[in-house]
Parts: sequence; C-alpha cells; structure tokens
Amino acid sequence: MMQKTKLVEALTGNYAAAYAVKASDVDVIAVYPITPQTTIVEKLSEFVANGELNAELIHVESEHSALSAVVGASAAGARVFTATSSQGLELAHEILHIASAMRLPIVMAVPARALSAPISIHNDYGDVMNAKDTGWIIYIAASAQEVYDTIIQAYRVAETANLPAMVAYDGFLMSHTVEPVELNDEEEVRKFLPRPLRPYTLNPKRPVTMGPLASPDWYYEFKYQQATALREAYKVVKEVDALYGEKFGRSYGVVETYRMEDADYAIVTYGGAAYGNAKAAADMARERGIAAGVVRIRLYRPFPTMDVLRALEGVKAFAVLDRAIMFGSPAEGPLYKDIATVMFMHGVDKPAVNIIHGIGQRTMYVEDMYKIYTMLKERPSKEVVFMGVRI
Amino acid sequence: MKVYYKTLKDLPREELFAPGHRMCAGCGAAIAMRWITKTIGPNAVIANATGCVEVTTTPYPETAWMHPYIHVAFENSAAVASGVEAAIKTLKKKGRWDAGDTKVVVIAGDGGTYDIGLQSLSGMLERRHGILYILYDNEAYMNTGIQRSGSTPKYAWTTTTPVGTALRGKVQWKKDIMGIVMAHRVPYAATASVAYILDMVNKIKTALDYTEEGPTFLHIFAPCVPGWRYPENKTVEIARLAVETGYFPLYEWDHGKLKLNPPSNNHLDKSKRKPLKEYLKLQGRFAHLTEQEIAEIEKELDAYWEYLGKLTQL
Amino acid sequence: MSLPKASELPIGAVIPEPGSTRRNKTAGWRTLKPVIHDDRCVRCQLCWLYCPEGTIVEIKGVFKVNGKTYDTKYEINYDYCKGCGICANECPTKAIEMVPEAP
Amino acid sequence: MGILEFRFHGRGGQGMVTAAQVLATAAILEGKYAQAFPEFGPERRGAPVKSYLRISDKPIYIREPVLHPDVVVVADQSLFQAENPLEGAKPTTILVVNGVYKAPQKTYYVDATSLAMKILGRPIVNTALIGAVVKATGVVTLHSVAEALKKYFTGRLYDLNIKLVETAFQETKEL
Repeated sequence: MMQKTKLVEALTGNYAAAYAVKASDVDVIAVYPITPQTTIVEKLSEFVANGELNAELIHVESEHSALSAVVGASAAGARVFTATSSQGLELAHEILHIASAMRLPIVMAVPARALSAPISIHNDYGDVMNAKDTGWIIYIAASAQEVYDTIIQAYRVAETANLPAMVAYDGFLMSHTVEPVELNDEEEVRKFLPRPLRPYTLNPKRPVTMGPLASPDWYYEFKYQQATALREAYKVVKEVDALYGEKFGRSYGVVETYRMEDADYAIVTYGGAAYGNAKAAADMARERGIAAGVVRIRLYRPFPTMDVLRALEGVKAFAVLDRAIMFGSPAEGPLYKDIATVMFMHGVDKPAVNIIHGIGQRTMYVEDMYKIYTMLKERPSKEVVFMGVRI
Repeated sequence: MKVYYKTLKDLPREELFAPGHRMCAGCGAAIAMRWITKTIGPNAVIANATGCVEVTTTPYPETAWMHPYIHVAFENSAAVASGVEAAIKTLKKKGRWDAGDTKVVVIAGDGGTYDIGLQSLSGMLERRHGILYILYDNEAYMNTGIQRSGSTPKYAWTTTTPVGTALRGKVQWKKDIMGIVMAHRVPYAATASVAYILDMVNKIKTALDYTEEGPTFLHIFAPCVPGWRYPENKTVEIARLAVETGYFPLYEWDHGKLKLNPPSNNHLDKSKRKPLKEYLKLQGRFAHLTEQEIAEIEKELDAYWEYLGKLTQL
Repeated sequence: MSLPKASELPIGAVIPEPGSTRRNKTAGWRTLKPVIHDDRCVRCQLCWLYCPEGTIVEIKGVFKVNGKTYDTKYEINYDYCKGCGICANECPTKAIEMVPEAP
Repeated sequence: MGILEFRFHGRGGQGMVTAAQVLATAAILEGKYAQAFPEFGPERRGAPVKSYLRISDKPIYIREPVLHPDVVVVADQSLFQAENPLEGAKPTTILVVNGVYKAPQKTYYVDATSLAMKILGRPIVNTALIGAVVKATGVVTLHSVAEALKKYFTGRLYDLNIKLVETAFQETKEL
C-alpha cells in the first residue's frame, strides 16, 4: 500500500541516514566522529536529545570500540547502528570480521573516504573496498534517497539473514549534498521491520556462550556456514527490495542499469558521483552516435554475478570504473577484478578496460566519462587506465 | 566494603562455573572464576577478553560458562560490555527485556587490561557505564606463552624478558593500574587475592551493587603455575605471601576514600610485613635475583607503601 | 567419530549448552590424587574454598568423627580433580594426602 | 525548465554553503528537484570557498561541480582579486554580487554587508544574498525561502534573517 501523503525533505546523504535510523527505531547507537561521517552522529545526537529517538547513544572513544559496543548490544538483542569512514573503518576492521562471523544483524553507514597517507578527507572507495571481503552485506547507494531507503531495507535483510550490513555512499559528494528525500511514515517503517526472534541472544534466562574457541575440527564448518549465508543473502536482499517497493513505492534492484537495452558500450561503476556523471556521459555519447549505457553495482556483497552477466550480455566492450586502488593487483580496480572473475568463470571473452578515477575525490568530469566511451569504441586499452591523474 | 558474607558458612554453595575446562591444574585464575561466578549469581552477562581464561573455558562445542557469555576480541571487552549494558538499559525501557535486574561483568587478564585494552577500559569508566570490570592479574601474557606485559614486575623472567648477561628479566616496574582506574573517579575499585576469598567475594558483591552508580573495578591477584614457575600446589600459598609481604596490598577505593583491608591494614608499619624474599623465593621467575636486586625491589615497594599511606589520609 | 556437518551446527559458533565442559572429565590429568582422611578433617572448608575446579563436594548429613558430630563432610569428585594438590597444601590438619595414581 | 545551475563564491564563515542549501530546500519545498553541495575542504574561516546548486523540474543525477553556471553569486568584492568567479560563465549568465561590480553579464547588486550589519549586527551576508538571488532569478518564491529558513534558524534569529531576506529582495537592483 502506498502512503497517502508524500513527505519530502531537503536532506544531505548523512541526514538521510540519520532519518532512516530514527524511522527504524534503533535501540543502541555507538559512534565516534570522523569526517565526513560526523554529521550523522550530530543529527542522531539531536534526535536522542529531543526525545525523537528512544535509543542509548554511546559516545565511544574509538571506532574499534564503536563496532565492539554494537556487537555487544546486538548480541544482547538490541537493534543497533554505527557509522564511520576511512581510518575509522580501518581501525574497526578487526571487528568487521568478528561481527559477521558472530552473525549479528548490525547496520553500519559508511560515507566513503580515501585512506591515509597522505591524509585526505575526500571521497574515494579505498576504505569500503578494503572491507569488502569481511563477510558483510555491502550496499553502495547513489542518492540520498537511496541511502534512506537502503538503511531501512538493510535492517530487514540483516535481521532475516543474520548478517551485518554496510550501507556505503560517496563521502562529501553525497554525504554533504542536499537533495530531496521522501520520508516514509515511521509507523509503516516499524511495521516493515518486525523484529524477528533472534536465534541466540545474551540473556540470563537462556544462557549461551558466544565467541568460543574452535579447533581445526570445527572452525572450517563455521566459515563455510558463513560463506553460504552471505551467498544466500542475495535472495533476501532482492525479496526485501521488492517488498519495500510494494510498500513504499521505491526499489532499486541489486544492479541498476541506464540505457543498457541496446547499448554497445557500457561503463560499470558504483556510488553516486561516478554513476551520475556516467549517465550524463552516456546521454552525451548517444547524442553523438555511440550506443552507450551504464551499469551500477548497488549490491557489492554478495556479488550479483548473474545480474552483471545479464546486464553486459549485449555489449561489444565495457569499462569498469573503479574508485579505489588495490596495490599490486593484476588490475588495480577491485570491481574490475570481481567482474573479470565473473566473466572468466562464465567463459565470456570481450574487451574490458579497468579505469581508475576519482581517487581522493579527483573530479570525475562528464567529459572524462565520455572519453571512456570513445576509447571503448575505437581501441579498448589493454592496460589499466589511471584517469585524471598527472602522469 | 559492605559485608555480605561474614564466615565461610555464608558463602554461596551453588557452582556456576563448570568443571571440565582446560585451565591448568592449580590455576589461580580458575579459583577467581569459580568465586566470581558464584558471587555475581546467575542474573548477569559476562564479557570476556581474549586470554587464558577465554580459550580454556570455551573449546567448541563445550563451555564452562553457565552465564550468558560473550567473547569478541582482546582489546575491547569493556566496549563490548558497554554495548551490552546499553542494550539492557534501552530494552528494559522499551519493555523488551524479560530477565529483570541483569548485571554486566567484564573479565579480562592483565594484557587485556593494562595494555591492549586500556583505551576501551578508560572509555567505559569515563562514560560511567554500570559495569563491574574484573581484572585477573597473572602478570604476563600467559596465553601466548609467558611474554612480558605492562603488569609484569621488574626483574621477572618471561620469554621476552629473559635473564641474560646484559639484561636480567624485565627492565621496567609494574604499571599502577589501580591508580589509573581511581583517576577516573569511579564509585568503587578494590584489590583482592585468591588467597583471601572472603575478602574477595565481599568486594565482588560490593562492586556489583555499586554498578547502580557507575563503573566499578576489581583487581584480582591470580598466580600462574607455568608462568611463575612454581609447583602447582603452591598457588594459594604464593598469593597469600604476596599479601603478607606487602607485595600485593589489599585495599579498596570507596567513593574517594582509600582503605587498607586486613591483613594489609597493619602493613603500613614495615615490620609487620613478612620479608619480601619469602614471596620471591618460591617462584622460578625470580630465581636469578641477587640480594642487591631484591633490595632494589624492596625499596620500590617501601616507596609504594608510603604512597598508599598518603592515599589513606585523603 | 563423525562430527556434525556445517548445516547441522548452530549459527555463529554459539554454544547453546551452558556448563557443557562437564562432558570433559579431567581425571586423566592427575598424577597425584588427593585423599581426604575424614578422621583428621575439622570441617574448616578451606579445601572446598580453594579448589580451582570446584571438585570438593560438601555432603550434608550427620557425621560422627572421633567423638565429634559434624553436619557436613567433604568428598572429592575424582571425575574432574586435576590433582593440583592445593587442597592438601592448604589443609591445616594435614587431613588430605596426595597419593600416586594407580598406574 | 531544464537544470538551472548556480555557483556561489564566498569566504569561509560567510555562509555561502548554507545559502545554496536554503535555496535547494526552498526549491524542494516547491516540489522541484534540487542539489546543493559545497566544494569541500577542511573548513577554515576566511579562505575562499565555493558551493554549488542545481534546481530542476526533473531528477538530477549529474554530480559534477558547476562548470558553466547560469547564476554566479559573489559574497565579497575581494573574491574578484582572489579568483575568477566568472570562470566558465556564459553570455547569458546572471551575476548576483554584494556591492557593485561591472561585468559583461547581466548583474544584480545589493549592499549585503550594510544590510546584514544593520539587521543582524554582524556581517553575515548569506541570507541577504538569498533575497538578491530570488529577486534576480525568481527561481523560488520568498514564501518558500521563509519556509526553508525554518530548517536552519529558530526564534529571533529566524525573524531577523527573514527580515534581511525581504529587505535585500527589495533593495536588489539591476546594474
């Protein structure tokens, strides 16, 4: 059922995240400030101070403790939230693995930011990409509206799959950009998030031990269990997105495509700035006679293998625009490596170029993206292309 | 401290820490765990830091714990407990906590407290969470095989402070963890020993009750058979000598007042303390000490007692 | 022994059975075995107090020893006793003797 | 209406990021699409800063800085020495400036500093320039600006800023 009246607010990506947390009736929040995540913390503090959100807000002394505290709170049965960026995500990295292995439905927002050194407060996806293989469900949103919708969806997904979920988006380019965001009726959000009975919680009435020591006879089974659970979460993500669409009128799928129906050339990317500007470039390219399209990875983990294969089925060549550098890799782009794996496993052999751009928020001009299309048409590079850098 | 148990007859009989765990024969920490679990009673959640106790009590698919128990990592047990406490608080407010007045207790070793866990401990104390944090101190990283920690005393042998020709055991003095905790102005902090169980359980109970006001802290001295190199039947004897020689004084910090507990309350007068040698000589980790080195340790200990004496005047 | 499959295990390596180390009898750890000579026992409770394993069992009843009547008696649960000997070391009346385990 | 693109030039502390956000909020309240974002850096008082605003009837997906603005707003005359606020401007670009500046393009001016001093008692020119932008472009109504300002100011500060917007609106003139 659709809502009767629309409530549209002008919100930054970070405020959209905070509004989603409020709507989701979160119980415990533990956060430590870091640019560009800070305004989420500020907004949530305001909600709690005004009594608009009935939650315990723990102002921890580090991101490591932020994630540790929400692990404890989630284990005790609370619905929890945390958020961080860049070095904060790195500091918490140890606990990322533990949170997913303990199968706790934590939701974390990550306005993505470049990693030190040199220190940069600006946007790229070095932080998120370094966390991509820690067993979390990872969404990368492309608008403030999607940040809002995805955080709400993430609670339902996490609490169904018993896995933590990360909702990433461009630091600054989205976290600090005011955009229209349609807010849901909070009562309806609460109905959408019914708090399913958790398999195990810390409760003296039903004492369990969490986080034991596993010998070689047992450890592998738990890791297999975890790998399987994350693969199977794909279905949950899709179902929840569809249900959310039915109820609130907005859904996104796991992979979003733009003008791909008849595209010969595609840019595959993630995040708001890269996707938005690639769309503008595809329009430009089509005006100039190139059948261009864009594929955006919304669900990064578990990887939407078949959706990517299908999206790129008809193209003659494609480029993967990555916003992070995995040093020393055969190709430095993390998404490129994933897509190359998909193509190799499925016997697809077509020109595919890895473009690196937008590192430390180097401006990705629409014109740059247009050049990717002409390059794909004329002579796809065999080498990784570091775009926008002075070489 | 409030006296909940006057004699051994009053002590809780029910065992809430199952045998069959893999802690060493004669383990001092095992004695502490047994009495911690009995004293806090069943309505408590335990957050444990990585360490000897953690690995020996939770070999999947078995657990020695009868409480709801969580271990996450080494350095963050205070942060994990902060989350548990916050969760219980808010779930209670929202009518979704069905276990009544549940306490939250941290159990961590000296590595997880003095060193890698100090930051999260400080955060927990500063934020005034209603949590009882219990440190079991065996004065080194025993779980990884006896490496020096911030708690290891000067001149003690460990595998990373070997006794050689240039260096003779640990070079630095033991960190004053109680001083650090007291500086956070917590309602209650106390030292205790596995040799003085009645004193220890009354302190556990007192500290647990004071969590209504904020964080409380217990520093329990727990000898380690392989790490300290002594025969396994000597654990309690050594712990007792640590107190009797003044090496590990029993005291409590109760709302800004420091009070020495028996028998340490007589030990401001040095002549009432047994010679330190009696404590040191039972342990292989101190076997290499010269008279001069013992004298140096004694001097440092005297200075510490002088400092404690001043604290009792506050 | 065939161990359970991944799909048969609780998620997240949770151990749902509290106190389950009881399945693991540690009797085999002992080389020396404590034996309580009840006639020398004065019921001071120190062995019960200090046992790291909680293996000293307090039995309620009426016990006449050397003309004295006690309402308790202490026994050892040899299933779990690791033979550390703290009980014997602490016993003020030397009522506990450490004897070699039968080979 | 296609996308209308604005570029605001100011110095840290003059509130040009907020000016763009208030106008975006006003447009969104009118049911339009809008996007406002600063050129981000460690925020320091006095340093030149830019912020960007796009307003459209259709969803906006481009996330490039505004390179060819339809409207340029300059908070401080000295910025013409520090940088070129008219970089990438088109012949049709409208300039809205605090004080008088002669540009080839159509220019609206207002003495925002004096008005701010008189009404707020402080030289914070952003809300005055919002009034000037509304006068120069009509992109949103004064009513929507008043509604939008509620999200940014409360109480007496709100009343003063509304007064400043309205006064600036009246005093803004085409050069």
